[in-house]
Amino acid sequence: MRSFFSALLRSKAGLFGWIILSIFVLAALLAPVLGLDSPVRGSLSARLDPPTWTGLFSPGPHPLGTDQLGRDILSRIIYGSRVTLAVAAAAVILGGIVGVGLGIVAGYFRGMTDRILMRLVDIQLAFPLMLLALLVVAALGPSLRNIIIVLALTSWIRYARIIRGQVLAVREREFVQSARAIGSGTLRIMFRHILPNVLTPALVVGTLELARVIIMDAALSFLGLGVPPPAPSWGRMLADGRTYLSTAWWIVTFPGLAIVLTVLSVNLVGDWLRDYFDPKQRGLK
Amino acid sequence: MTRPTSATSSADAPLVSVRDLTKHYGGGRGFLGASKFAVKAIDGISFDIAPGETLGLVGESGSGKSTTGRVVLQLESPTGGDVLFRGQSLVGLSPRQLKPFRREMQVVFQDPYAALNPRMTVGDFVAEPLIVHKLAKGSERADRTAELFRRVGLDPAFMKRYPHEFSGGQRQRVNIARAVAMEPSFIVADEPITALDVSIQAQIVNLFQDLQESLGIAYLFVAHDLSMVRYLCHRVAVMLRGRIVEMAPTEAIFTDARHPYTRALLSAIPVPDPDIEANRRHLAYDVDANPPAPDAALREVGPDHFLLA
Amino acid sequence: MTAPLLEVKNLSVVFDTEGGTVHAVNDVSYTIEAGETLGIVGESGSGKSVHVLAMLGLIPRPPGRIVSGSVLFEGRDLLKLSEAELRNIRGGRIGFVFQDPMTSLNPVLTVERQLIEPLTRHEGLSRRKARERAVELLDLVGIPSADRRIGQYPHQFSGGMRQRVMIAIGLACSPKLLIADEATTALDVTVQAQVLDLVRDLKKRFGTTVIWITHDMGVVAGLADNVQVMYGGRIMERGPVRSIFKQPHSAYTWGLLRSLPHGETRLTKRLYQIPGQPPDLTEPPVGDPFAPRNPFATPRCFTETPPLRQIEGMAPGHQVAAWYDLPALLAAEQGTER
Amino acid sequence: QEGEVTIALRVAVNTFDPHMTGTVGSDLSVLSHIYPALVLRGPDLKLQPSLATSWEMVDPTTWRFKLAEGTTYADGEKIDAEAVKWNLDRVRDPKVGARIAGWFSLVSEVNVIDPTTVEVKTSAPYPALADQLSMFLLLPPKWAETHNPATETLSGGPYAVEENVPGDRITLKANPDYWGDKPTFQTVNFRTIPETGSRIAALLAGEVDLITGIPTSEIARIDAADNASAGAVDSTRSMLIKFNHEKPPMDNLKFRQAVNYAIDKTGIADAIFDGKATVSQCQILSKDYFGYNPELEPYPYDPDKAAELFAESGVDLSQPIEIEVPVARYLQGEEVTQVIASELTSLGLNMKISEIEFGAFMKKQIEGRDLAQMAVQGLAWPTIDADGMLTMFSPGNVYDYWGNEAFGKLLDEGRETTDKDARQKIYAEATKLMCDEAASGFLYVQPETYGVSDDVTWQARGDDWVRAFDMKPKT
Amino acid sequence: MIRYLLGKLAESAIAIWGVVTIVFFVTRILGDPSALLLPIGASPEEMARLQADLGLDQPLFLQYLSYLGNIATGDFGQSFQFGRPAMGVVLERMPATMELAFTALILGTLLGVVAGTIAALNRGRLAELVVMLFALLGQATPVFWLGIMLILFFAVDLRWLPTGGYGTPAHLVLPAFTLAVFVSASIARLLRSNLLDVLKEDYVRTARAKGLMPRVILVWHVGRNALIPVVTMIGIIMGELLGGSVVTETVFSWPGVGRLIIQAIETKDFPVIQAGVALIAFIFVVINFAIDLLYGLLDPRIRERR
Ligand SMILES: Nc1ncnc2c1ncn2[C@@H]1O[C@H](COP(=O)(O)OP(=O)(O)OP(=O)(O)O)[C@@H](O)[C@H]1O
Ligand SMILES: Nc1ncnc2c1ncn2[C@@H]1O[C@H](COP(=O)(O)OP(=O)(O)OP(=O)(O)O)[C@@H](O)[C@H]1O
Ligand SMILES: [Mg+2]
Ligand SMILES: [Mg+2]
Repeated sequence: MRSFFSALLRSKAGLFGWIILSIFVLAALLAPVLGLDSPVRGSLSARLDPPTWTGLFSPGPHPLGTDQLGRDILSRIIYGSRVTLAVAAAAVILGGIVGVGLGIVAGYFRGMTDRILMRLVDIQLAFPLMLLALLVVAALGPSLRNIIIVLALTSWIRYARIIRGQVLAVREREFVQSARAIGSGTLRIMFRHILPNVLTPALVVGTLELARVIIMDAALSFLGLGVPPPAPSWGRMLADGRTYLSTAWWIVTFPGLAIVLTVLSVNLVGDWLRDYFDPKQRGLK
Repeated sequence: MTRPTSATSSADAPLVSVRDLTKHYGGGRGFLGASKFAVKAIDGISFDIAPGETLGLVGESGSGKSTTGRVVLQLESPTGGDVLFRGQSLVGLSPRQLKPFRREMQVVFQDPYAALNPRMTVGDFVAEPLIVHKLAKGSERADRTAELFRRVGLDPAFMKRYPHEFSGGQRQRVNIARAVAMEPSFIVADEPITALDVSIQAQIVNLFQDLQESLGIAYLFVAHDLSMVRYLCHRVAVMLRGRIVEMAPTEAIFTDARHPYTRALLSAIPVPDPDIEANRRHLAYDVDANPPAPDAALREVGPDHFLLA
Repeated sequence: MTAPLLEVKNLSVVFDTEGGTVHAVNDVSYTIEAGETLGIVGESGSGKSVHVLAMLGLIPRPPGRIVSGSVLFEGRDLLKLSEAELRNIRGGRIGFVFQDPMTSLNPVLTVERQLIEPLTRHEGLSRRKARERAVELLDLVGIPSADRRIGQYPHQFSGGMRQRVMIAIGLACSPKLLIADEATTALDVTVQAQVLDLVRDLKKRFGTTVIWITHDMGVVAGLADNVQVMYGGRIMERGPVRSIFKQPHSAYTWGLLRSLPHGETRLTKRLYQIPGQPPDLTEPPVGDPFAPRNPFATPRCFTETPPLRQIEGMAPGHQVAAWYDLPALLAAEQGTER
Repeated sequence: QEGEVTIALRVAVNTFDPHMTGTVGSDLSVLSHIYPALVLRGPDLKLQPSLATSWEMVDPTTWRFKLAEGTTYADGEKIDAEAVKWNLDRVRDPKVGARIAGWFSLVSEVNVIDPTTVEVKTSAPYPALADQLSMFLLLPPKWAETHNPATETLSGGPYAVEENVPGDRITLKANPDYWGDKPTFQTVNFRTIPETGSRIAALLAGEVDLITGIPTSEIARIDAADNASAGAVDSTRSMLIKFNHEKPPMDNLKFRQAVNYAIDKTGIADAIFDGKATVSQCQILSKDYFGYNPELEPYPYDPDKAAELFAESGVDLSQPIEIEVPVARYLQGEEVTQVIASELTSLGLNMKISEIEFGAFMKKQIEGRDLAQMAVQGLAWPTIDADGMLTMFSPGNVYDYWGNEAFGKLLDEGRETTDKDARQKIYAEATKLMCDEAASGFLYVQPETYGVSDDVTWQARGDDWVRAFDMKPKT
Repeated sequence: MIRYLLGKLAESAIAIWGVVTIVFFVTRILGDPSALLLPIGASPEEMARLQADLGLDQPLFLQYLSYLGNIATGDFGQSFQFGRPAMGVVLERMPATMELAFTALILGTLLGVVAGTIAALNRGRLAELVVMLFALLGQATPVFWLGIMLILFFAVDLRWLPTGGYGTPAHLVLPAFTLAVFVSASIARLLRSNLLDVLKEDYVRTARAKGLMPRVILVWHVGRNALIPVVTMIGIIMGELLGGSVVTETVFSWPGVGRLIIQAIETKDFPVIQAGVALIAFIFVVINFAIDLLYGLLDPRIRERR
């Protein structure tokens, strides 16, 4: 743990990323105890109120303004971080587990297994992602769970492809042969020897995917198929607020900013983690 | 050759026997029946290794030395021929059936860094065979690992470190510690010193020798450096294009080489002596012009001295 | 005597890494006369590669940094030249041959393209002319049917042939100085022997000056006029090849030579091994870097860095950085053993 | 730019065959410039003569139409009684599979009396036939034998197609051989602009002259621009909360009434629609409908009363109640749903919103008969007659979840008589019954919003028609 | 080589088969289109008749078989909505999609390559920070948001360009740029990391040791090697652009296939969804075929392996 923090302190960018991300995660976790307005109930009389920055020390009732239904935007962003981060994380992790798993299996066994899995990837690649997402959501109905499934579905191939390529290289490394030579079982080789050595690229894909998934949720919301209300997701806020872009800029600007900051911090954290998990970078003696 | 009876000298029974081993890469069924070009990495080789013996394997690069090592260990299955360990055929065994043999046969690779898992502490890495074969648990495992570290001349305090924190010689020691963890009776050493600098080469070679003396390990020792081979090996086999062209006791090879390729090889060894080097003449051997004849077989030309003809 | 072809003075190079500053090359000075072949041997990580790369501005910067020194080549200080001026020298007056021919040749460009690049760059040859010259060069380094093979890609060549291509590139513009960094390490002995024959031949024909970096003492013995032994970023000893091999004055050189098997077999005796570990270059030891592993070390070795100098009884041109007199000590030891 | 007008459509024109589409807002609007209709509905929503100069109901099941003289398609083919008969027969021919066949399922026979007189017989009284025919465009019969009406057109109306870029735009040019009055504009462009914001941008950028379907909150912004203005009129679509009486607690009258009290309709109309929406008068008919009941008053917004009624209803308020709304179907429908849900939630109900795709919604409603307890829905009936509209609540109708026999009887009576006053009285009774029974949650009449450039004037209308002949250049 | 091509062809066929199969079954979960195709008030009998007309009353498996059979002859059936062959409807919209996709791809690749190169060559300097921030924003900005902003600024305020529509090059500028920003962001990131890796390669040192000009090294030695993974990426992006620019098409009223398919999904026009997705898959496969060959051009080792 100490090395974790000392490593963190050494990298300014990593620290910045962790701080931003922690703020979002903390805010999401603590949302109910922060004394915020309800994120789903608004007052029609407070519709489209602009942000009240009457000064830092006497903040008005809606520091970031209200939306088209008079709901407090700050509260929606904070509660929205629960939805958005949960959806994104779940989709990325789900896609990651499936993709990394299949990537390892394909790369390790090669041959027929590989060919079948890679054809699956081809099929999925040839299927326009956005359309697949739309079709599936339209077919299953937009629910939080279905959105996660769809996003994971569009995500696993990237992991699978990249991890497979890495595994093909790693499996030829001599330590894998050495593991076979001592009689290690297939599972042991795949998880103790190969997995840790392909985790870094998986991590990098993961951070890229997280950004993509958040944006994809926004695009699905734009087409009316995103996370269903009243759950406030950032993408949804952005999509719903788009018609008010020129009359009430704050409705879209703040959730947009939240997305940008999250993507930024996730990228920074991803870069940092890559270094952190690389023993070569860690303990340079 | 007379087969020694088990009653008299079981020690003389070969530990490892390789019979007409072949390994072809590629090939397979071609498209529309056309046969694809196949690399005959090894093309019918046979040899025995006695317990406690070191067989050196030398030859041009790409002649199939590493492949031989891998196939003998059943890390790859051969295209043809047989590998016997203590008289039992290993070919075609499932990984589960092979597992007991894995305890007996080990490998040390050329590049000590590539052979270590960069994401594992070296302690875990060395202890892995103990886990896989359920040889020791908990503190006993830690003790055994520490003992292994000491045996190869490493400080057990290094167990928690990662491979990149070691020098080349230390890394190779870690690999050797892992290989001897199960106290095998046979180790394939595939160019274990080529990647190391001279001062470290000596350390590793000495270590091999110590282990052989204390544990009675037999080695298949693959190398380019013939002077080390001469130092370490009891017998030497010379490979060319997937065939063994000459095999003999070490001194016989160095003093009485019969095959022109062996002679060319010997003549090319750089000698660390400017006086000798100044007057050296290298013999050339054009392999492309004189590949080993496909129908040739090993013939005994001297005591235990075989030649492909 | 005329001015030497290359004069390295007090060259020091460091790498700034997260784990601290690596002192890779420490105060290295030497000279090479035109036509001379210098063999450089030494511990892995002793700065052999870095110091030659630094001369031509080829180390990655950052993290690399040249802290001090000058490198006079034909009277000009390479370290003070601009990148553009250096470019004119690299590949032209000074040719390089790197170790691993697989990774040092660009896999996606034809051999022809890679070979004519220095020719069009430095000699201003037209593409056609350059190609003719390139074919000659390949011919020269002994690649059969060069005219046909020149259009192929590196992966279509065997290791030995690739290394010959590397040498051809190094020699393309008839450099005054050829620097070869472990140029034969990846080759098997028979191929290595052919490459070495080639270099010898070239030296004879063009009078090329050569710096040959290797681990293989045998190669040095066969190729070099002078030998330089490096350890811990320093030169430990340098001198004529015979003198170094026959009578090393540095304990490190002596250890190296002793660890080699000299035709003896396992039955005769164990190989000698240098005890201890190489130094940590982030905290270079004071004094003689080899002292902690040196059985002959004197107290002074631990406090004061010995200069490279000629001591009594040494062959001309033979210098050593040591506070002790190795031959004398060895003789004494032998005396006691008897 | 005299003589040219550009109209933005929300959806693309899919087919040129007027019998294969019932979509007024795009397909039929564009085609009505090209093909003649017997009657037209003017911007005042009253029927006007067009091809038919006059018409009468001869008896409750017989209609007679008198056609204009000398009317032809662009290739000279006559638009006569035979052509009308051919078209009505075509649309009813099962082999053709016309999508609008249902409009004319009561038509039993079409007789040509003379070249300019055509008689339509129905199997039962069909008072709305003339209204229905205002949406029926006539193809040239001879031409259609050799051409594919889905992709080709032959003008028989004021305009002819000049260019069609599928999915993007259709350009119409005035038809020089048109038998009626010369159209005002030489060129009419229809551009498809699905995204609301882009539609507004196109208007403000001066690229289009007429847009519809904008959020009411943008009206002020468009008005403020120097080249356009915007407004809203009541549409013929009533928004309501459809109750699923088959699922508890919606079978509970007090509960249903409580819901009606609990919703701040005026608040919604004022805040979400910027006062541009009209609160429904406790009925699903708007003022323009035949059968509208002017006597009814909306349930007032009275949360206390609502709370009381909820308590009296004896319904367990903690049970989850789902409210459905089709996605992107109604003007700000999702927002309204959220307001409704939040108002009901604040009275202690356990509301859950599901936004579902319209097709799935329809399937659930009609085939599955499995609507959630509540569903926000808009209803309009193209003939603007209580008959069609209210039928959707009469027992036996696929849309009905209420199952009120008395209501069904009233509607049957209404259909059997053709006397206007009698019908009016019957529908007044029916609407009152719906209101008292709180058969659904009555919300508001969806405003039809529009924006027009300052170059033209447009007579805003509450049905979906967008036609160049309702427009004039501003002088 | 022939063997390789035939193998590739078989793979492509499998991929397309997979796509048409998936799209068939997923569309069937969408439900019954008859309610949407008929005007309000249609009776259940009318719906049943329409279903029979559309062939949707048959057992699913039989529907699938006849669907596969028809596809084999290039027949994707009649569009429910348009009343004419679905493939015709889709093909009509294809030029618009291709025009937008290719322009965006080329523009985005150019932008991305320039940005990625600048970032890699200015490691640790301000230029890298700026470029990477730009790439990040490109990644984190939803396309519709950027699109609307561009429309408001360039079309409404400045009136330099049309707000949307299709036809002249002016119409193409904003949508292409919007997509290009997105494309360039991923390419810039990928290229930058590839360049940094390639710059460490031994052969780059060799090139420097030859005294080559930086431009030559960058283009010939570094660029070619770093571009190989970018080319794969371009293939994937192309797939995304062909079907996935739905949002851009909507914002800019661009009459492309993506929007058509969305419309078809909304109205459950199965034949159009199927034809559209199959066509996009086919084009994608063809493009990737071409990319495979391009690979060979870039990397002789790959050429050899065939
Ligand atoms: N997995 C493989 N697939 C195809 N060919 C292979 C494979 N492994 C080895 N070969 C080929 O088999 C031949 C023998 O290779 P091997 O590695 O055994 O040679 P070697 O004698 O160990 O060479 P070196 O001295 O360079 O290590 C070579 O031509 C090689 O290219
Ligand atoms: N890019 C770098 N960053 C950090 N340290 C470096 C870098 N390059 C070289 N070094 C360090 O510089 C020292 C000298 O390295 P150099 O490559 O010159 O050794 P060498 O004598 O050529 O060794 P070898 O025989 O293994 O090639 C080593 O300690 C090495 O770790
Ligand atoms: Mg080998
Ligand atoms: Mg080196």
